[in-house]
Amino acid sequence: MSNRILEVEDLSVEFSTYGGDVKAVRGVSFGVTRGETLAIVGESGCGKSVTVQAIMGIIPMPPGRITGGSAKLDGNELLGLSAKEANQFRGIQIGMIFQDPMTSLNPTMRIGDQIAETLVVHRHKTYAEASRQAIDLLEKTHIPEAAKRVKQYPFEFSGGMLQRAMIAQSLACNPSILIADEPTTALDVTIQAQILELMCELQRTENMSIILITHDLAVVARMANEVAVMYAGQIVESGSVEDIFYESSHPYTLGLKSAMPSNTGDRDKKLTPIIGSPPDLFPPPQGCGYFARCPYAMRMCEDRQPVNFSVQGSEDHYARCWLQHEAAPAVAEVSQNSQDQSHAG
Amino acid sequence: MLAYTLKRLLAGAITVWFIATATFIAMHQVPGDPLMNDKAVSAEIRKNLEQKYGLDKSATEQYFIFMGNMLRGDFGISFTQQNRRVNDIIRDHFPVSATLGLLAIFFAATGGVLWGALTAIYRNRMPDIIIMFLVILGISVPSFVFAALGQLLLVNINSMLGQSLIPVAGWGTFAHMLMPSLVLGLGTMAFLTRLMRSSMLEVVNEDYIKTARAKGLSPVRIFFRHQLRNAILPVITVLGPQIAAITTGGFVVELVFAIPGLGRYFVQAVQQLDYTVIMGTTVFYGAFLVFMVILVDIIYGFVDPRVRLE
Amino acid sequence: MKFVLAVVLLLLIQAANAEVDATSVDFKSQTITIALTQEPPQLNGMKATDQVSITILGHVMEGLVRYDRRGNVVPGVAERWEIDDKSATFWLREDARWSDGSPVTAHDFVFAWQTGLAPTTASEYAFILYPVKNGEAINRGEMDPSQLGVFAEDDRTLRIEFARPTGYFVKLTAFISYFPVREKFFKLKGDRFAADATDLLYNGPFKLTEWTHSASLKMVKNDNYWDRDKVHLNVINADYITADTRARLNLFIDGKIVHTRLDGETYKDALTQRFRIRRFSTGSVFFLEYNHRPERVTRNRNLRKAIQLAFDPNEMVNKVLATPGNLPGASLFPIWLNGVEDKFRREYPAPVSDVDVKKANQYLETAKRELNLESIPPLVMLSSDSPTAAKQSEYMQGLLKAKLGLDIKIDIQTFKQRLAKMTSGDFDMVTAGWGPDFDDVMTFGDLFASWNLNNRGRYSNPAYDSQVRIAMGSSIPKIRMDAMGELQKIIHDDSVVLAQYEQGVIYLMHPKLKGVVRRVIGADPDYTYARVVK
Amino acid sequence: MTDTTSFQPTHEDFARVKANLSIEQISRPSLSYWQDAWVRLKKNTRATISLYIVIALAAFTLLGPVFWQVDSSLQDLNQISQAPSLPKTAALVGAYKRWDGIILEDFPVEPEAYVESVTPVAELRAFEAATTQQVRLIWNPTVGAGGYNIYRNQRAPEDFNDLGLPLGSTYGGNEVSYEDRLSLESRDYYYSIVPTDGYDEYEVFTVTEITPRMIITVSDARDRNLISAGEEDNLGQEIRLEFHPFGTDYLGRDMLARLMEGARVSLFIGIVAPFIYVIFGIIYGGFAGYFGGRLDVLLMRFADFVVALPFLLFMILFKIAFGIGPGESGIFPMLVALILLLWPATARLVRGQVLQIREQGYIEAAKLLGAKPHYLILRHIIPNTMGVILVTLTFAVPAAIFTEAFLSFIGMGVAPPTPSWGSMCNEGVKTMLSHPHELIFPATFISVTVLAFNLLGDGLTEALDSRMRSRE
Repeated sequence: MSNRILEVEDLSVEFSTYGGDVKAVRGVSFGVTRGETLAIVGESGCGKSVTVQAIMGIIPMPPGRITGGSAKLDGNELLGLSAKEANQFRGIQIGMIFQDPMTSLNPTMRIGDQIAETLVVHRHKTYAEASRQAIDLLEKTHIPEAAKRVKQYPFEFSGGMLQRAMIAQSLACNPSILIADEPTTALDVTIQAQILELMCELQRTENMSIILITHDLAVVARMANEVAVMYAGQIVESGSVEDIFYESSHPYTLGLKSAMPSNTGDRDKKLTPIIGSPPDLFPPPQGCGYFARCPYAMRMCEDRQPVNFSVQGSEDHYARCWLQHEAAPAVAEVSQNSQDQSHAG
Repeated sequence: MLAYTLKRLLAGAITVWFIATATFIAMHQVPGDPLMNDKAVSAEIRKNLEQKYGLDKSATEQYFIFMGNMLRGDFGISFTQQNRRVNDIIRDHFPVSATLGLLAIFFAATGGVLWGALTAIYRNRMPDIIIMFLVILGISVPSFVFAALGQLLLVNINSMLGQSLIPVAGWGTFAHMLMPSLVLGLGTMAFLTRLMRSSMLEVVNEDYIKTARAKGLSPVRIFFRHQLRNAILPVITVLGPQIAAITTGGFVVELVFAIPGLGRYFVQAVQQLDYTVIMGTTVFYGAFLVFMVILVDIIYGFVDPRVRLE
Repeated sequence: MKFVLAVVLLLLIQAANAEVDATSVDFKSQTITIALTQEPPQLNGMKATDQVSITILGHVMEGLVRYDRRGNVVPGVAERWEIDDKSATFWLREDARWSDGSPVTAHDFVFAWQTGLAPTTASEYAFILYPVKNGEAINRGEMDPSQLGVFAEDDRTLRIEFARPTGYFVKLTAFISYFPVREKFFKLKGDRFAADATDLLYNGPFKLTEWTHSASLKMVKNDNYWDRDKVHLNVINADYITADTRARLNLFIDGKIVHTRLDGETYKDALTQRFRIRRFSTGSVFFLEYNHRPERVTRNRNLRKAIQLAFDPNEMVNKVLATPGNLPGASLFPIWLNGVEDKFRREYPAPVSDVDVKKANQYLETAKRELNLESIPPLVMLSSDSPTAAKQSEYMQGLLKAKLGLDIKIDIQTFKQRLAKMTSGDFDMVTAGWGPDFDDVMTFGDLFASWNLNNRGRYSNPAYDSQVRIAMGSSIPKIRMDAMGELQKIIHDDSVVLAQYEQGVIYLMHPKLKGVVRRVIGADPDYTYARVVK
Repeated sequence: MTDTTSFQPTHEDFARVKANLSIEQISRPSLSYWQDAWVRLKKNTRATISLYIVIALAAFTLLGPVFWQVDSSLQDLNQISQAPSLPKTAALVGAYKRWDGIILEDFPVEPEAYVESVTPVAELRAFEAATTQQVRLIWNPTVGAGGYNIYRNQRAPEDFNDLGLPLGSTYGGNEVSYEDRLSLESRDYYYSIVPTDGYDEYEVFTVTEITPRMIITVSDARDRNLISAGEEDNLGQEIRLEFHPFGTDYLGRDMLARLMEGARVSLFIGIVAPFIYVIFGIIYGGFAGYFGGRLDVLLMRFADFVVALPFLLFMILFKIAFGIGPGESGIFPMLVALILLLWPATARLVRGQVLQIREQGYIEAAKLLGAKPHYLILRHIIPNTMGVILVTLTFAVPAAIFTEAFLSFIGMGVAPPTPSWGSMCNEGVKTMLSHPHELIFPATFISVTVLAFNLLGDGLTEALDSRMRSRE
């Protein structure tokens, strides 16, 4: 497993609110392969961001609380570190970019200074040196007139440029992992493509791993090597991108797929939304979190947590669904509504 | 930038004119006679006094005469101190009030920012609770009580030390200024602390703070380089009016600590119905306030790059 | 950044001005430090009216005569004088000098008195010069100031013609309105005369060398003063200006000032500090003045009598004022006034009427009958905005309600508003006081004469007026005092005013400072003869 | 990874159930904005306590006088500036009788010749039983004296400079008595007599300790209904004086009653004034912000102008210009002045908020759906500015109370005998060392009120701020 640069085991995070504890992340495990991209997919509020923020140690505590699990970067534990210890990897080994570049940069600080700051702190450079390097970094992210741009403030940048600047900033110390938390959600489509292209390019040249958080399967298809589908604080299905798209084994993944517009030209295909909304996580559902929305729900799903089954004995394709139980009926036999014939029970 | 400043100054000038006119009207509506004194005077003497101060003319005439003189920067002669020009009074005493006020603002601002930041960091924990308790004590005790207590404290310190370390009252040296400006700044400090606290609490939850943490910056660095500067912005916006309020509102402190500031003249003039001093100080303070607000706005433009002065 | 620089600069300037903090007394240099209650509004003797100005002028100027430590008249600029019913002559001493070294001449007095009476000067104290012939007419603008009955026979002889016999004229010349002014200097300074330390010439024991407005004044021994050997102090620093008694006591405790007055509260702290507390009568009388205008119910004598019989000045002095030194009010004439040979009040004891609530209510009933009223409407008591005045008004309000069932509406007004209301007669009662301007019963006696502008209640009684005229028309003490004795009786019988108390104060004085004189009239406290002992 | 545990599902377990979306659980209670705010407020202990304090203050003000029926302006000159204590008793005595004192006929008024020193007076003693009505002292004359100074201290004098209060003097070596009536209390007094030569003192003195007995005259007792008709003749009997649980002030008025009445003034000014000017500010600011454009510029210029008026000066000018009639408390002019001068701050704040909200998507959406301006303002804009408004309101309360206190300090507050906490504080500062209760009570009330409103304001901010809510 030495090609796994990051190994997350059984991570759990809770938030205490005045209504009670919210179990936002419930025993999440995954690994990131060196030089490859892991995509974490799921709809809003399923715990994707909380998972990576917990790894980075930047969830607000209180009210947040990591209640269990481990995250090992090259074998070194990341969870439960002091701020000082955590700063030995944050920004150096793991860089992170956020969903909304407009609010994620300090509005009262020059772009160049914000990029340079990382170098000054971690690489002990002078501000002059760091600033020069910041220009290089901006150029690397294809920002024109970088020398002029470093002196500008965030409000003078467009959204796409800001995200490039964010990327430049996170790359400053050549991290081995880049966590991108919905990096394109706030951008318009053409810019999205550019940013994704940039990330792919940088991954190649810098030989980084990427954890890409998104709710957009199209982005997943384009970028990811491996995929983890999250629902209600759990990973419900994980596997290679091919496994997920062509061997979808969890009804939720199926649902996501059918809700995704296809660009293959099948104009007759109807888009089917997943009916309902995810369950509240306080208290978390007794059984399968997807039970209420699942078209294949079985009696046991209501009050029994599904086990993480290996899909057809695969080593890296798992699904957390009772349908994977050897005794379960095949989905196709009972399905009356399924429009997608590509999956197999 | 220049155009903006000029535009603001012009608007300010109109405001000052408004103030002058409103004060003039209000003052003349106030019952009572500025020329009356303890000893009654004969009708003849009275007539002479009225002539001397131009009170024999109609109110409209008086208004235009006053406005004309004001444009030339002349506020006339005081009614109570008959051989002092109002200009001299302002020139002699305003610097004292200003020094006291600026020092008070300095204490208030540094204290307010510091305590406010601390309470935000230790939100709902012991330091927060203690500081906020003190802050509320600070805003809930009238300034005249603080002034009296502050002075008493000095007396006790001095008598304990057996020498007069810090002057109990008076004006002149830096030591004289410490206690009065502290007392004067206390209320504002409390106010700024609260403002800073809530502003800081907002900043703490901003995305760019998350970014900074993800960048691996130390909490100290995040505090000074990212949180403080952004949180201080709302504090700066209120500073302008606060400076003016403190500089003009030092009456109680000036009285208790025997400080020759303009605040005493201001209140006395109102009580004594000293027309010229009332007009002079009001217009001057009004202009000062307007100027301070403009100044702070300009400074704000420097501190917050997003604000463009147009 | 400029802003910060400006702050720093201001602080530096202030710091540079720093003086070495000294203690309140210094034996070696014979220096003392005092606090003033307010900034002197004027140091022009012709126009000043307030106690602070009078005190400072009393140190830096000198009239024809002055008072000694025991309050007796002694030669000042004049070395001797003669006076009769028609005129007076003063011979000035040769060595009387202005602070610039030039001699003080008779012309300086003539100029000062003429200018003081000129209507253009608009002096409030002009009336005090009225005993000089034509003074009143000049002040009214009916005559030219040059026609004033005062003449410089030569540089050192001053002759005065009187408008009427004025036996106490010599005492008057110690007052600030009678101080000399050098014509040339006055005209040179114009509007600026007496506006600053350099805008005034001094002929008194001290001269003013520094005057930082609202902050401090400095008086230094005048080397040109003729009697300089009797002056021990070299410097009097007035470094503090505050009327706050608490602040002043704190300054005293801190050893910064030599003298402070105590009030009903601060004396308790002075006691715990074990300071020696002293007592002094200011010579002022405080009373409740009634409105005698026809439309007012207070015009009714029986109503006033009812209030008089319900009021116990002892209670006011002992429980409300509650500081030692105040005396229960019994008369308009305070006890310190001199009579024919002894004190006036010993020769003409004030009529007393003990508190008698029952009788008071009988008077009240009579009053209601006379006024044809079911009940007395609420009475308006005009009061100043000082805390003591408010306290006294509240006490009177409570008292009259409890004893007579009278409703009182207190009307607290700021200084000018109160004066305006007093003048226009917009009150039923007003708390007032009167301090002496000169050392004669007349300073109180003519207060309620029908022509006196300070008679704000417009009391008008031919009997009263005629007694005042008798006293004014004579210089024979017995005749004058008899007339004043009659006045005292009229005031009591007619209950013209309700005398409340004669003011006394308690104060602290630095134990090493000896010879400070407290005065009822003129500079008070008077440091002229004071000295610092070891 | 596959943990099948011991669980063996049966065929039953695999039975398909129809997804029933209606059973979707709502585990978080659904609350309206205000309900939710209320729940949050109740969760905040400090804010809840503050709320109770505010309610208690209201009860103190409104219901207090029902239970404590004491006239706040009634003066009890037998009990001036009393600290809080249990009820006191006093002996019943007859009316005060004038005493002419003792002047010896066989002793010279002035010494025949000046002497360097004299012996202290002998046999200084009380002439009759000392009471709080009067202490009458007599002593034996000393040869060479031309008069005597009488001093009184509250502890034994240490030396000649520590004799205490100079009560008075007698002028004559034969005047050997003095009557002290100066605010006597039932406590130990040390009287000293110093002989003088008529002007200056000889540095010798005689001390005696006297403790006056607390008394009340029959007429006073009758006036205050402390005795019934039959008891009048029982001179000397101990009767109970009026009870002042919070002590009395400088005219012997009941502090508790004054605090209650003062609360009415202070809270009236403190609540009504902000309430009115905040409402006015909302309307003004909402109007300006909603319609914007030139109207906005014009309205805001005017607000700027009012802000620039020197507050204190205009406050005083207004008060004088309104002309408080005699006997009026002056609350109303103060109220009007406060309202006229303080509204712009709220107006500016509300305008800023409205400008922000106006740009929000939901307003756009509502407009597209054909909502009329008044509907928009009432349904969408005002509720969303409510948080800021409430917070402003709670901060405005102490500000108004203070303004009143400050005006009292410079003698321009409410007219006596109407008390206010501010004016009581102002009186209390003067006596803070000798009678601290006169400062501590009103100051505590102000502090507690301000504290309560501040914490309540904090609680409301947190409860109403939707942004803070989303973070939890």
